[in-house]
Amino acid sequence: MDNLRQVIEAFIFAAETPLSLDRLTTLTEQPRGQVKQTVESLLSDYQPAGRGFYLAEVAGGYQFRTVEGMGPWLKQLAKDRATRLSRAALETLAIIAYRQPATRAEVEFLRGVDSGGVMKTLLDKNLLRILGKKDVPGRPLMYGTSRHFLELFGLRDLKDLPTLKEFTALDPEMIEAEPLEPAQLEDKN
Amino acid sequence: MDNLRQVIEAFIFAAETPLSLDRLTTLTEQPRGQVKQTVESLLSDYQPAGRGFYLAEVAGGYQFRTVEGMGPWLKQLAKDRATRLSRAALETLAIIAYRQPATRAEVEFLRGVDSGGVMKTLLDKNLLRILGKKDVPGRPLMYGTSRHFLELFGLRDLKDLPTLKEFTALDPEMIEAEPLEPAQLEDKN
Amino acid sequence: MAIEIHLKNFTGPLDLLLHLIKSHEMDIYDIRIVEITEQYLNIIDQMKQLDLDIAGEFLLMAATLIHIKSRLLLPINDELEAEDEDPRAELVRRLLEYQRYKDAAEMFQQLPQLERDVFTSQFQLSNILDGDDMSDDVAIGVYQLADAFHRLFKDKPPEVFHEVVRESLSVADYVAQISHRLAEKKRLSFREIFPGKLGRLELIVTFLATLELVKLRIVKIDQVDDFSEIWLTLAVPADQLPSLSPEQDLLAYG
Repeated sequence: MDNLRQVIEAFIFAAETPLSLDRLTTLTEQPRGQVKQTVESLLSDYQPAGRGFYLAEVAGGYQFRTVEGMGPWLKQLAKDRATRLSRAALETLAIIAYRQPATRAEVEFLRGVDSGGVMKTLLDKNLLRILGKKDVPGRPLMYGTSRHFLELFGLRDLKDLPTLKEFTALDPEMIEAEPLEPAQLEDKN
Repeated sequence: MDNLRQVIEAFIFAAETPLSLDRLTTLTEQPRGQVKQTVESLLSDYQPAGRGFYLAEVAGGYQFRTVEGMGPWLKQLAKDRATRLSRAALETLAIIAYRQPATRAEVEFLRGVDSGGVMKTLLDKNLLRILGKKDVPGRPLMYGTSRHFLELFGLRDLKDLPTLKEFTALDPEMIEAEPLEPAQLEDKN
Repeated sequence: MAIEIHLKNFTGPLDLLLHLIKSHEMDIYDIRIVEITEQYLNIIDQMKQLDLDIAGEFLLMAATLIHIKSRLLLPINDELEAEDEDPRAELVRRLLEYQRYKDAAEMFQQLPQLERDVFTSQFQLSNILDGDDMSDDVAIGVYQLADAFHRLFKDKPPEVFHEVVRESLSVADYVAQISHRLAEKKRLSFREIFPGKLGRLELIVTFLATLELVKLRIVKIDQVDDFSEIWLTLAVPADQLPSLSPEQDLLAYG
């Protein structure tokens, strides 16, 4: 295809969500290698430095996004668009992001409070998804984070999550204190 | 402002509607002349030739748009949205998933609207399948979900669907709505 | 020392405890349990005096603290001591684990967030494509599916549903159903009265119900030309429907 670059640029620009290499390969009906090469050339052309927007790798795909630091300016445009998350919601999201698949009981044990309402809100905002049912008595639902979660925080994939800080105020004697395992948690409930 | 160009680029890119020179002047709080000059330089940088999108002058303002001739390609983006369904389709799918085998009349009664078209679409997408005819006057067709449905929603089997009880347990306020369990529903038919 | 504390500022009892430990400059690995329990109970008491609802979780933690305190105060039994771990250990583990996720939440808060710190193009594909309005499309997942089903029942009380299905051929039910649909849609064509593939009996009962509605002057029938569409409209205000609808036993057909 003569204008592969043009078509890929248009696809990424016009899509609502990040487009993966696979998706772009299907859409353009071109060899994957060629698509990859073109995307890479676009990536280097749309570097963030000095620009208002750039080509970002996010949620397993590619998407044009404004560069960081524009927030304070662009705030004027985005009145109600922002997803405001409460501290309780962020805490719940953090637990599920790092421990997925996680059950509601697990979240509640770790937070020490009923978390049903918060989880419902996160599900409504499409930040969580149901992963199925756990193979233990009672078959509780298992939750994980959604692709939209990655988009919201600009993460390429779950491996992109910053590692959890080891215990703050680290005490050499306490290093043996392992984080609680889901198996242990199950017993508590 | 050092990065006026960057800010204007970001504004035009992120705005929902075309931004006029006046609007940009207000937003950036910079002299109109300077804003104009910057926009013109952007216009010449984002010419349509060879690109997937360009900076267009529309409706008295500026907006990034895909170049002409991309329509046929972009149409695929609209069609092949594997992970999205219309609200009507999702509703219909939900009724059939939870109540299968379900007849068209049953779906229509619950939704309160004609659902023939939506059901046809779902059959075309291979999300529904016909289970046979119901042993009642008129022998209406009975519908159920397909194997592809399980794949799309990442379910091992139908038992993996959250029961409505689990679902409402998330949010105590929802309990009043008194949902029916699939098993209960079965008895009524 | 008077501390201005409102429970609502804390996401839960662990959050409150961490705050107390920090503000009293305690070592999390060596919590002064007597002091912290006292502080914690004071706060709960203050809230009670203000007649505020205190979530059960906060009370549960109070009980846990008292329990730990009592165990620490018990005379040490040498034989048991060897096996028993520090009564505070479990609480410390929970606090440490909770602290990690609290930190992670804080970190999330600082990540550049879409629509808050970074933005994507708002270009609308439907602007350049004819008749392809996709604004109605929703992301799908098991949750969305369950939610869609649940919403249907929230809008429509299940009782209505039972009655109609169990006695699927009662004229009274069809009368109610048709007038309900008319109240919603203002106007229905004669064909729309018969949705989908109805069985013969259902067709008959639906037709009888329609006649009944006309006889009761609840529904008006219009036709512009011979053989053109027949239109049904409600002849009474929708809010009067419940009082007008015939009782089951008033209808001879049953």
